[in-house]
Amino acid sequence: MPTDDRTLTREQVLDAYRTVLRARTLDDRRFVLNRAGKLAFIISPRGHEVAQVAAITALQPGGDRFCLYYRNFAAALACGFTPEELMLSAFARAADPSSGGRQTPGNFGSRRRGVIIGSSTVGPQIPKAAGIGLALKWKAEGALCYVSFGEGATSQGDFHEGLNFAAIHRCPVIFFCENNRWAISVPQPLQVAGPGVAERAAGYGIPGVRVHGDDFFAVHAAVRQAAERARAGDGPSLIEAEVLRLQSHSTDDDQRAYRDAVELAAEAARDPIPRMREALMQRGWLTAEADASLREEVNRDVERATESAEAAADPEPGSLGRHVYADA
Amino acid sequence: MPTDDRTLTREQVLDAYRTVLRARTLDDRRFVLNRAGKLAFIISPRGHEVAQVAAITALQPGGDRFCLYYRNFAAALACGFTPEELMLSAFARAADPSSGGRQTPGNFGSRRRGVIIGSSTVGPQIPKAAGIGLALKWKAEGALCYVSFGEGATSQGDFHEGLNFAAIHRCPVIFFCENNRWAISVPQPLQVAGPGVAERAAGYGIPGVRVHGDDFFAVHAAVRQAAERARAGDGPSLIEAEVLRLQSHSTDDDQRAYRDAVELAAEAARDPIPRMREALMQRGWLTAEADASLREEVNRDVERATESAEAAADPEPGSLGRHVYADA
Amino acid sequence: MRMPERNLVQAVRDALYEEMERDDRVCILGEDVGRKGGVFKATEGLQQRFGPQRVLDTPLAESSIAAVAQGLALEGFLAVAEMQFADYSFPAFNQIVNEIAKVRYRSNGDFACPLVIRAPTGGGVRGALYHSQSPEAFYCHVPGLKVVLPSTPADAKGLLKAAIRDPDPVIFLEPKKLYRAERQEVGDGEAAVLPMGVASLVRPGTDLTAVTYGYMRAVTVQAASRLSADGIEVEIIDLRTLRPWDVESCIRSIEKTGRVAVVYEANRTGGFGAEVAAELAERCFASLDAPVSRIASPDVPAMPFSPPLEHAFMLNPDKVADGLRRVARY
Amino acid sequence: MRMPERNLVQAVRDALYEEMERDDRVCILGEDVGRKGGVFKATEGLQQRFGPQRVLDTPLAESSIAAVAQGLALEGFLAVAEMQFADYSFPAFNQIVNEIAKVRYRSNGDFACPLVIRAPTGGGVRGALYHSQSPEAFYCHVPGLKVVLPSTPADAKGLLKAAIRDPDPVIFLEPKKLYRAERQEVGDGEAAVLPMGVASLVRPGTDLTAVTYGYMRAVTVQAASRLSADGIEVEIIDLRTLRPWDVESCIRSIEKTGRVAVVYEANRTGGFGAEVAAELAERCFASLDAPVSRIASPDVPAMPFSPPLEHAFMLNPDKVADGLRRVARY
Ligand SMILES: Cc1ncc(C[n+]2csc(CCOP(=O)(O)OP(=O)(O)O)c2C)c(N)n1
Ligand SMILES: Cc1ncc(C[n+]2csc(CCOP(=O)(O)OP(=O)(O)O)c2C)c(N)n1
Ligand SMILES: [Mg+2]
Ligand SMILES: [Mg+2]
Repeated sequence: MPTDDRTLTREQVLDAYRTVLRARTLDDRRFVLNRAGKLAFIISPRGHEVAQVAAITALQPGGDRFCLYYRNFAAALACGFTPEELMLSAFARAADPSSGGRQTPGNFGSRRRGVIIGSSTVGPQIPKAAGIGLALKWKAEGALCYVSFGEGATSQGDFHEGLNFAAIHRCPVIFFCENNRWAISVPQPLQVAGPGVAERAAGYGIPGVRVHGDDFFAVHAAVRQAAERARAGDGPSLIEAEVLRLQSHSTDDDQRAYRDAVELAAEAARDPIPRMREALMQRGWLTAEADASLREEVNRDVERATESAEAAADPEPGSLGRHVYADA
Repeated sequence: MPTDDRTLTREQVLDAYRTVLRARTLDDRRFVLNRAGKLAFIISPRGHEVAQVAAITALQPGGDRFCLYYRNFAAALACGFTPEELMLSAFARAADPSSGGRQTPGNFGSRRRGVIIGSSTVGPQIPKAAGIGLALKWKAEGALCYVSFGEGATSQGDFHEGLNFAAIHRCPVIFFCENNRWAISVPQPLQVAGPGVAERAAGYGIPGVRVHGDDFFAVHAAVRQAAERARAGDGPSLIEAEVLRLQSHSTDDDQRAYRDAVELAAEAARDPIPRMREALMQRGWLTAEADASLREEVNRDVERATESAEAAADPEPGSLGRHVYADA
Repeated sequence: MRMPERNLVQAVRDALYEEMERDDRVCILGEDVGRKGGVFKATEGLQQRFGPQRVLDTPLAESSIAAVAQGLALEGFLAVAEMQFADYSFPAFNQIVNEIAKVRYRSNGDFACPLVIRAPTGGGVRGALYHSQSPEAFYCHVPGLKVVLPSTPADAKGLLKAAIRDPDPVIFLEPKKLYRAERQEVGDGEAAVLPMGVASLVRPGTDLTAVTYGYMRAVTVQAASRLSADGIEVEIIDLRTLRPWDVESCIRSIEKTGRVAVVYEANRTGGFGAEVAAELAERCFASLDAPVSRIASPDVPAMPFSPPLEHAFMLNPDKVADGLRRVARY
Repeated sequence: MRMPERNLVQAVRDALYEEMERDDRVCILGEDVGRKGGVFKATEGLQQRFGPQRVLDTPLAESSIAAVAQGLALEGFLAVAEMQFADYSFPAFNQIVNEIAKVRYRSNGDFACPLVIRAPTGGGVRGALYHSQSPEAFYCHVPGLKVVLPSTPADAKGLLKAAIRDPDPVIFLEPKKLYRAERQEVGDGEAAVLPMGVASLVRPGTDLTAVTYGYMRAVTVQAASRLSADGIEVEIIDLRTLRPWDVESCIRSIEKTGRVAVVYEANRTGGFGAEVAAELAERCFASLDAPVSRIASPDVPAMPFSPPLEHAFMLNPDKVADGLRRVARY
């Protein structure tokens, strides 16, 4: 697996870096709002951002389909959600494009962007993506379906059924596992029998690769190759990105209760964002000044997004019964 | 994989051969009764008998646990069900030891024999066996749980969940897949992505082996090795026995409608029972005369079993509501 | 011009055939639906006609069948997924209840999930505990789903066509006991389509209303003839669609008869008949001369294989007639 | 001697603790039940006390959680399996309905399957569509299962202890909104065990009976005080056990009051309240001065996240009081 990727331009990478920063800044802001009692519930992507954005950058938002999961806050930005839109979900406002405030934030959906509405349930998106992949194969327009999930989700029967179906029918699907080694409090050894998630692929006769999730270029290359296979009609791939969960599972959880303090401190020191910045600087694509001004710009965006989302209207109580059925 | 097994005595093998003949003779008899309108529904083990009996012969009926599936007619005999008992199920008589005539025949259960009552549903016994295996591990009495299923069942999410759980907790379980390459009318390529069932094992970090299901000694050796591993605390194994489905799926099916006539004829010529007989004769363990008198004995057994089962009483209508709950 | 005579399973097949001819987004998936044409022959010949893409044999995995159907729906196809038996829809329960039923609601109307899940339901064919269950109540409790359970060839055809055209997910349960029961002239094309949510008046009567559906329709009709011999005329309403169900037609009938029994094949406790009975008891309170009565199967897991036990379990014209008489004589 | 004050989730934990102390066949399994002690802390400290074998963190796979619990039961252990939310019990639906519930029946009594499946249920904690569902009606329709849904710390403790000792599988639903709602003195040991299938009289009254359970008990109590201010005295019955349910206590109350409303948090259509209403309407026909009324949540998939929508969805004392008044004034 190469750690660089010649297909990427400087602009693309800087754009991705901006998205990563936006995700982090928005997330930090959400925690401030949470502590202030203004936001009820957050699932943080902290530690996953680089892998998520690297993966989406290898695909075609608006053309491809994306079945995201609740931790895909950074991926959602990469798919085209704006900071303001994500803040609208956080505040459960009527204008939340995913669900109009009906679902907890993290269940992303936007028809025009190809982001398929998810649920909070762990796993069901995996065979659903196989079905979407089948449809895309029939349509033969070169689109593929990307589906992401944690390593905990791989324990569900639906993981197996989805991979088996997609592999049999060579559906253009990328199964992207963000393995942070924890499913809430359950560590990988109690979750995933055997060597790891990537090794499950061979049983289905499909490629399975493991990448360092903090290496933007490695993740991007793995997804790009899987995308090429998918678009060439060679079927699905399984990618396991090793990432860190730098926050507790959610704002309802405190991982210090079940994780080792030394390990937590060691992981905190391995934040993938500084690593990405360094890689860009080494390439001469980013200077300290450019980074600083980018961060300022991102801060301003986030500020604006927060203000306008906070000021936005709540759903009308009378809309409760709408969209249960088409006619309602 | 050795094709012989030094741990087997001549008596054991001849006993197994008698069981195989009993299964076949009983099954033939069931079809006669079915055509006469006396039996409603049959799932035939034809083609699977040798593999089933070889597997059970490597285990401890009465000590180990057995989660059988509906095609395990020969396995049930090997577990200690008598011909008469199986005929009692076929006729749905009150004295059917599995369910008192409540379930279709083929759902075997007998607490004292360690045969865990199954259902007609494809797949759920697989994770259940993991749970039984966990209990047996806790009890530490050296017992293991054997669970069998067709290759079609491997598509269920429950297959994956069961293997994952058993592998994580090193449960003493033998997962035994009888791969006849058909699930009713669906052939293996539309059922099992990738090279085969045995190859799924590696993803869970457990041994996976494929054996010729018509080779009594090979199947026996594979199961014996898996049993040794299980009893030694080394966890589960997955065995894929390649077998032939020499009958239609059930008496509700006619496989000539969807299978190639040439292939069917070729398979019919590969009946595993003559092959087992030849292997015994080659070893000098069986003569033509001994074979003939064994068959006569089996025929008499089957005759007696059929008569007494047919004459046995039906369940009382008033017993319909019993055993819904403990108190009823 | 005489219309062709069809039994219920043929009518199902015809509906699939016609809808696939009409709209090439319609496709079929499930276990054994292809070359074999389904274990009950509901999809016979369709793969030969429409090819293995539009009539797809899936792996033996109901959760993925529902999930794939949903994926197809999200991409604009109209999938008709078969569950080989309604008893085997339970591995797909999460996909149906948490995913399919809630797509439209949870996306605030941005996505829809039009698809049909067909499954043979009910007992009486010696299918025993795992080929006889009547699970309609589970699906009727799920906002976002529609549930259809027809009892005649023409209703099956007309409602399946409607279900395929419906913008929302429909659970379509087919009483397997009726698959080959009786033939009936069945129309085709647009004229055959029936509206969902409209009950049918099976038999007019003055003394008592029986609300029923599925196989129990036929049983209730037989029971009603027995009561007729005693001078009691039963009005029989076949709901056909269970969610939404046609409460107004039932109320109109009860306002006339003053008495009602709900006859259903499922286990009594918590069955869909409880919903019907509760609603009618409330809405018809002032018209009722007798309590709303439920005539249903006993609360044992499902129908046993043994004929005497099967008989003991299953409602038949005698048992239903007894139940109806009790209501009439209250 | 004063008994300790406990909230509902502490009472659940105490019941588990005591039963594990009493009988070493009792064990716990589920997602995050070990080191973390469960997402609601219902198993807090139990792994430390009883070790990782008896308090086992499972993979994230509900079907296998139910299946493993069943395997343990078949081998003589008494497993208490946790589904992290009742909404997430659906992947296990096949194991629960087709396997666990039918073990005893299908083996003609040769095997039994005593186990408990615990799950937090219901809404009101901003859990949105997938952490707020009230799926009790699904399980109440399944012969072979028992279903408990307590509403006070003492009931939770007493009934969980009974469920663990019960020879049959029990679905034990805990209203998460009440986990930390109020504290109550709760006894321990044998004296704390409560019988299943017996309702409790929450409030005596003369004018109207309200049959309820779970979180709605508290809401109904508040509603009843409002009616009391108008001189209408509501008798409140908390069913506590839904299958079997205590129909006799309800009938006795209605014979006195002549009026009844069933108050439940689940979606109205096909909810367990339909069973209660249908049965009471039939059995109490002669005593009723008003129709049996159902006061339930609207038929939308589940409670939305947005506070105004959550409020619009959820029953509260005002809405329940309105409903009760309508029955009283009929
Ligand atoms: C079917 C189901 N069961 C349980 C849950 C509760 N739950 C939410 S997230 C989670 C852990 C998921 O872990 P993983 O898949 O590794 O993803 P991560 O959160 O680590 O990114 C659990 C148990 C759920 N949402 N759905
Ligand atoms: C959950 C479920 N779905 C569908 C069925 C219907 N069915 C019974 S057997 C069978 C095929 C099983 O094939 P396989 O597992 O290969 O076993 P084989 O019959 O070939 O021995 C099917 C689809 C079922 N019993 N259970
Ligand atoms: Mg994880
Ligand atoms: Mg097979």
